[in-house]
Amino acid sequence: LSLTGCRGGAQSSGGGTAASPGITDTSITLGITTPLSGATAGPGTCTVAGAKAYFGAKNAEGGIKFGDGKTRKVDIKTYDDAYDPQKSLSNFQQMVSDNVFAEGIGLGTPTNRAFREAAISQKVPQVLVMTGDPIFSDQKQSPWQLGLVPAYQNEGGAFGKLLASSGGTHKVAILSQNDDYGKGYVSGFKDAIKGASNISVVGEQTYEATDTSVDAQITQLAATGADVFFNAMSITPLTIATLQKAQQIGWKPSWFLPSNTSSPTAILAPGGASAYPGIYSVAFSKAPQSPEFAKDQDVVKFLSDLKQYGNYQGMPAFPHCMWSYIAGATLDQAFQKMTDPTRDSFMKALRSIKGFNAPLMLQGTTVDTTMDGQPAISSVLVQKYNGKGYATAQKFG
Amino acid sequence: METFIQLVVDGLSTGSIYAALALAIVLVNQATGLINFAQGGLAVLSAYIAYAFVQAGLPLLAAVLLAIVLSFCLGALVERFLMRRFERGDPDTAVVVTIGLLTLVTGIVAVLWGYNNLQFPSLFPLSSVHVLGAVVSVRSLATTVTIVAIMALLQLLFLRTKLGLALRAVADNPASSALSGLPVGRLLMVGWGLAAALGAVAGALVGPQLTLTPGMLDGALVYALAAVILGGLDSPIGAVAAAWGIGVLENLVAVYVPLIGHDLKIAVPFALIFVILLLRPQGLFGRKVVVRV
Amino acid sequence: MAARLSLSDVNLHFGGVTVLQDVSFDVEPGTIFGLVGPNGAGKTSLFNCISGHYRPSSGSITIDGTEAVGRAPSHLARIGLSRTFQHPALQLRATVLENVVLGGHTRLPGGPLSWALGLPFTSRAERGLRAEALELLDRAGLAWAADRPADELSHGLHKGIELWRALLARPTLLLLDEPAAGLSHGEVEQLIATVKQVRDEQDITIVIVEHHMGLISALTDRVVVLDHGRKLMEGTAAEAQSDPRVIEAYIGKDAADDAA
Amino acid sequence: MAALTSRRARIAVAVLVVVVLVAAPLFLPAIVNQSLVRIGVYAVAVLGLNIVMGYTGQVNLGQIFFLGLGAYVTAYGVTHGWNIVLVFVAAAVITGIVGLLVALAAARLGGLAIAMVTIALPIVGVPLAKRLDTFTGGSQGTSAIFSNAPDWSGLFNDQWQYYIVLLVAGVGFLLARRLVRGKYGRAFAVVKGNESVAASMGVSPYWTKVLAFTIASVFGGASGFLYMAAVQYTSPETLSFGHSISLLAAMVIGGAGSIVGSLIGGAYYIVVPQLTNAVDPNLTTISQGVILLAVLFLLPDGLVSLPRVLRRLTRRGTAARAGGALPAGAPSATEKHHSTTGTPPHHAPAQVQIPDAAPEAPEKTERHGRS
Amino acid sequence: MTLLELDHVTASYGPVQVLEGVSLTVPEGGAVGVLGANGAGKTTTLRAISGTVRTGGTIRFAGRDIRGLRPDQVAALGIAHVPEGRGTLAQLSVRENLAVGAYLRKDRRQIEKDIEYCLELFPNLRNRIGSRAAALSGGEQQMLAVGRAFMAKPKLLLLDEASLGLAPSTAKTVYEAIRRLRVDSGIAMLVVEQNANLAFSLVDTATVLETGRTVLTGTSAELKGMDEIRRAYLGG
Ligand SMILES: Nc1ncnc2c1ncn2[C@@H]1O[C@H](COP(=O)(O)OP(=O)(O)OP(=O)(O)O)[C@@H](O)[C@H]1O
Ligand SMILES: Nc1ncnc2c1ncn2[C@@H]1O[C@H](COP(=O)(O)OP(=O)(O)OP(=O)(O)O)[C@@H](O)[C@H]1O
Ligand SMILES: [Mg+2]
Ligand SMILES: [Mg+2]
Repeated sequence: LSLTGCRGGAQSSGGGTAASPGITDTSITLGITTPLSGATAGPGTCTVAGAKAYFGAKNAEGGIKFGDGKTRKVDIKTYDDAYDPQKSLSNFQQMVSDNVFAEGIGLGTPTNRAFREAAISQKVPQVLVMTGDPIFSDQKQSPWQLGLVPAYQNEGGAFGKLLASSGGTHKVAILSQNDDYGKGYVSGFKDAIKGASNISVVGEQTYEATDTSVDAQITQLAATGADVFFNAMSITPLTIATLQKAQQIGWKPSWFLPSNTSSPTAILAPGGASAYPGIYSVAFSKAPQSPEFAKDQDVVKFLSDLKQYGNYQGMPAFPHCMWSYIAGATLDQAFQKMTDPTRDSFMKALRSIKGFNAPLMLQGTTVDTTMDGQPAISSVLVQKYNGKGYATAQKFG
Repeated sequence: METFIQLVVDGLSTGSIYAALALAIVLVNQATGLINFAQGGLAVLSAYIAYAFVQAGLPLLAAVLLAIVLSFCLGALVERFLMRRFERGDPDTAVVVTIGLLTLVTGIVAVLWGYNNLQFPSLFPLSSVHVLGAVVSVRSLATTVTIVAIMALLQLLFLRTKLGLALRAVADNPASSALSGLPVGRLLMVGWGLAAALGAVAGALVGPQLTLTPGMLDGALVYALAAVILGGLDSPIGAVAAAWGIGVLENLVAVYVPLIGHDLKIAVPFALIFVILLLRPQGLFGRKVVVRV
Repeated sequence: MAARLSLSDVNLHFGGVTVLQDVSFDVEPGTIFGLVGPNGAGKTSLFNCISGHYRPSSGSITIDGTEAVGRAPSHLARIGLSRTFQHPALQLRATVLENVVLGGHTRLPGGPLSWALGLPFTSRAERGLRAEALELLDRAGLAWAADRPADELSHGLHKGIELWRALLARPTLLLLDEPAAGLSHGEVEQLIATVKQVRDEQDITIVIVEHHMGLISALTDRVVVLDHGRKLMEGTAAEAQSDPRVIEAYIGKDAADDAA
Repeated sequence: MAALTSRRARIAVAVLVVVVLVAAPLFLPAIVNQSLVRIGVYAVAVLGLNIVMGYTGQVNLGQIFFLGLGAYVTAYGVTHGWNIVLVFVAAAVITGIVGLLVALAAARLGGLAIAMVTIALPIVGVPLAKRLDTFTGGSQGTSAIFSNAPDWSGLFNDQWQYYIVLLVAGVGFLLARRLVRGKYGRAFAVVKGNESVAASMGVSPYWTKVLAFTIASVFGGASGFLYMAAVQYTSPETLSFGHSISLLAAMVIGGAGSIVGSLIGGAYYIVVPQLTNAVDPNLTTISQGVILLAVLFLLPDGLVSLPRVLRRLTRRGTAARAGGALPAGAPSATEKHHSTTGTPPHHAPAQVQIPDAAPEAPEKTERHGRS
Repeated sequence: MTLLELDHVTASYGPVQVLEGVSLTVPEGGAVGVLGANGAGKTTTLRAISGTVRTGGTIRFAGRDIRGLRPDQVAALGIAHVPEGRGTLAQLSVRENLAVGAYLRKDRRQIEKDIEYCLELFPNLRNRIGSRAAALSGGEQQMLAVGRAFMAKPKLLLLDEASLGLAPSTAKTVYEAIRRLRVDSGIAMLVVEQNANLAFSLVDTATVLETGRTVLTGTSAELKGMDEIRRAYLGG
């Protein structure tokens, strides 16, 4: 059965050192399917830009020295799926026909899920995908997959833990996006505060990613009198609007914001975040917008790579630019470790990275691909907004 | 009670976003008989144009005015060089052409300005005032006032001016209108131009709140269409009233009927539309289309 | 014999406007019945009431003894009522033949599934109906137009096609709304002959609205004159044309002679 | 005699087409088969849309909802181990019943009001699908695999899926083709054209709309089944409103009121994104907009009218010299319909010969746009 | 003085040519009839003049070549066309229809008076002044179409079966009004009319069309005397 899925099967799954498709002695081809149009095109564009920035710079240096001793350049093919599962599957099939060595870094839960089975049956790596859906890091269910970013649960959990350990009593209001993104954050948060008698959830609302306004939810939640607001929101303008709305109606709780909607320049400043006692977020990557990282070597190189090779002007508006850059570095590690030009060897190498502090990663976070059930990056740091950028928060308050 | 009032106020302010777009849809429908899916897209483009002027150093008001003028020309050109070919044909085709136009405009905006959110400066201060225990931002108050003013102007245009009469005549029956000497092509251009200019106003009004992205009005479009149909395709007053009604009703239902909640609240306006249209096919404020056998 | 069509006290209002007021008359089977009156008298509205397109505000309309008020027009069509429209309403993109065949809709057996499956009886029925329609067109000298889209024909011909479409339904009650409008004198003569022939060949009752008094005189057995929604008089065409009230309200004093 | 040979010729062509369709996947590369499979999926959906909208004139912005519903029913059936034929029947029937219920309500409304009711289907359908996560898997979606080639077939998955789609779509297209030709085709058309006339022909506009709408939803359900055969996964994104709009565009671009047009529409739906991706994945929106507008600008009646337009152009070409002397004016308001009528007009006895007309002067026609 | 001159005019709908050479003239202040069987090309001839169909040949109005002009340009020269069938703006009220008819006029005050004149001429319309045209009876719509053309105060009036669907007395009144218009204001007219009695009550000369060609032109009296014409158009 395994053979029938793909006529290239003999070539791709054959043992020994027969090279897999998409890899030659001088090059390797990666494919990315991600939304490059439609509502999620902003972060989608970033996923491509970051990867291109990383490998563009590497190629310019002459390429990457692989574990088999050959130096190869990395060729990236991108495909727009517009966040449509049917299209991402189609793109995957196209990649197979275009002889892509591995797929990865693409953004989106449904779009990645749509071809997960196909990738497994055709033994094509689908790695470092940008979704917090845990299924991609479950090695039994997803032998050819690996997630990149912390599961949404981890992010929510990190904040919950911080809050629970604060000692004080807090009433929490929750607003979450009505999908696995929002649900993941909320369940991680709730798991972490389970048993903490000092924390109570007093209001919980959802919104749709397509909504133009969530004023009503804010009004409703403000009425609960909560002093902590857990806002699991992935939409930039809505996040700004909530920051503005809450202070307008005089509700000034401490905030929690997810890693991808907590940009100091793009969101917090226009939202007037200084009005609140504290804005918390989680992060594992440095924020290039933060003044404290302005001179950071990683950040400086990243920004110049992004401009030169990622074809991306200005400051990244979404953290996905940084994340995919880190993904690039992680792949680089795997390449250096793979001893055969095969997908098998690649997966083995990819799963053996530990304690790798990739460029742009915050001190105290590392890439660890060896834990079953966890994505490549599972550790996050809770951060607190300091009016300009973020600083790691040791405790709540 | 306070929450209730605040929810109503919130609903009105959200409704105003829909209303801004709805008015433009009514205008183009009255002037060309078409439902224009690209209306939102054109408004977005106008907002970006205004943004570009601001970036170039123009004062905000001047930038917006200039964008309005440019949008008028753009609308007229779109009519002349694109829609003209389809106006005599199957209306379904024309609607699909507007869908294609929406796609194209979105694409152009994306290429020129990217998909990242851009902060559009507000014409009005960010402060807020207290009314009846509810907090109203000056911005949405001003937006609301502007929309009411536009609504009144449109109503006047259609019912009291020669131009309005000519626009309606052309939309009703271009062939017959031409026989009375109405320059059909030019009037259609004016109709599209006015709608695009109005779209520019709408874009400038909602831009600060939604922030600029190529698809910033996609979500509002469905609501605006719903408002137009509910209020009556030919009635500016109806469109605005329905948009507000939808905004308020949604909020109240979501909050006070927990079973529906915020995720399914969008079903409420549609259920309402269904019931109302069964009783009044022409919409709340619309005039009935008379069809005789 | 019971009346084929019987109206009693039919009233119709639109908003505040009274269109029909207490209209009553009977039409005997096999006759040709004329309905005349000034513009806006309510003739077409009366047709619409009979055919179910309008619902009278009050009153009763029976067709072969069964109440027609409140029935859908499509239901009435299925029980033998057929009509033409004052302003020809053809399927302009379809061919003339398709337009005429449409008239026979109620005569075709089978539901959507049988037709989708193309069961033999459906194709047989379709072929039969087409042949019949072609023959009708042929008789009318319109065979050349059969495969042309309807909108390529001139206005005058549309009226004829409507007539053939209505006839293909094999109605027992046929309502014709100004069939002669837009026809020249010679063409009206032809129309008169055709209608006569149809009446002689089939079990059919015909009600005609027409301003062409020549046609009314030549064809009708009885006429009702409507004025402002009321029945002004009922009688033969000759009686009507000499009735001073009718001349006053409708024909016009000096038009009486040259309107024929 | 001539009729007989032409009939034979037609049968021969049909047999040839069938043979090609059946044999093709054995020789085509996987990616082509996979594309054909997806084309089949959407062709069936567009076909359904065409019946209710192209033929019956009822604007339907909710077709994608039925595709999604069919996909969910299929996923549910497969994951619960139902027999696959039963799954297919359920996908079509359950969707049909939902469609019927919606239609019973919606068909009371006319015109754009129907559009509003149908627009609500995907709009409400998405959050509903998320809420009913015990059936739908919520926003993470649900996978169901039933369309991998069984060992005994000796086929690759893409080939096997192709045959599933060919079977279902083929039957669907044949049934639809028959349906729109005779009694019901005329009924659909007259309801689209003029409901009053329809009623007086004995065609109930209400029931005809309900019928067309229900058929459309059954086709939607069938396409949902095929979607699962092709994609093996579905999530709320499958039925998002935007796709409904794209389906509508695909229908018009293929050719509204045309069976073949539905197939072309399905192809358009699949091929254009692939094409634009190949050109430049960063410019897909703009290039899709350009393609859509360009196609409709050149062929307002859809791609299906291409052969007709070409034929007319070549005929024009030969007559151009003769006609060149004739100046152009504006065509009448009724002229718009002509290009859609297939048969060249027979000559009326009255019009002995009709010399070919002047070449269309587009810019002139443009200028005189209206009449 | 010739006001309108058609010389070997051809016309086609898409690829189908339906006028094969129509020639006629309308003198200033004159009234010319066009006769012909169904499909002879009468309507198309009028459309050729007002620019709603593609044409060839020569069409001159007041010494100016107007072939190829847009319909609204033709109208602006002072040609009003009562089209065949429903020529009204269906969803506009009766008053608005009349106002649209006067679109090109500037004399506001006179316009009100002319609307009043139309309502006197067609009392049916007065009762329905606020109704939409679509609600009117067939005859009332026809009256409105004629009224709209009157409102334009044209130099040349093109009438395509203006009596269609009118009650005999009303038809008479309308033709009487048209005749008065001609006498009072010197408006010239080209008249297509199946009711030959009405037609001949108005026109001085007439042209007979057959399959898109002029086959005969003559004065009313001449034509009335011809057997063929009598049989086809006049009866008896
Ligand atoms: N839109 C059209 N497309 C193609 N042919 C047309 C079109 N309209 C009219 N014709 C053809 O042109 C010819 C002349 O039509 P026209 O309407 O001018 O006739 P007419 O003399 O006014 O007839 P009637 O007395 O019936 O109104 C007819 O043969 C008709 O079939
Ligand atoms: N649907 C409607 N809405 C409003 N008024 C209507 C409607 N139908 C008919 N009327 C009015 O009823 C009156 C009678 O119209 P109807 O069409 O029956 O007249 P008619 O006798 O057929 O006249 P004609 O000879 O001119 O055709 C008219 O004044 C018309 O305006
Ligand atoms: Mg009538
Ligand atoms: Mg004519």
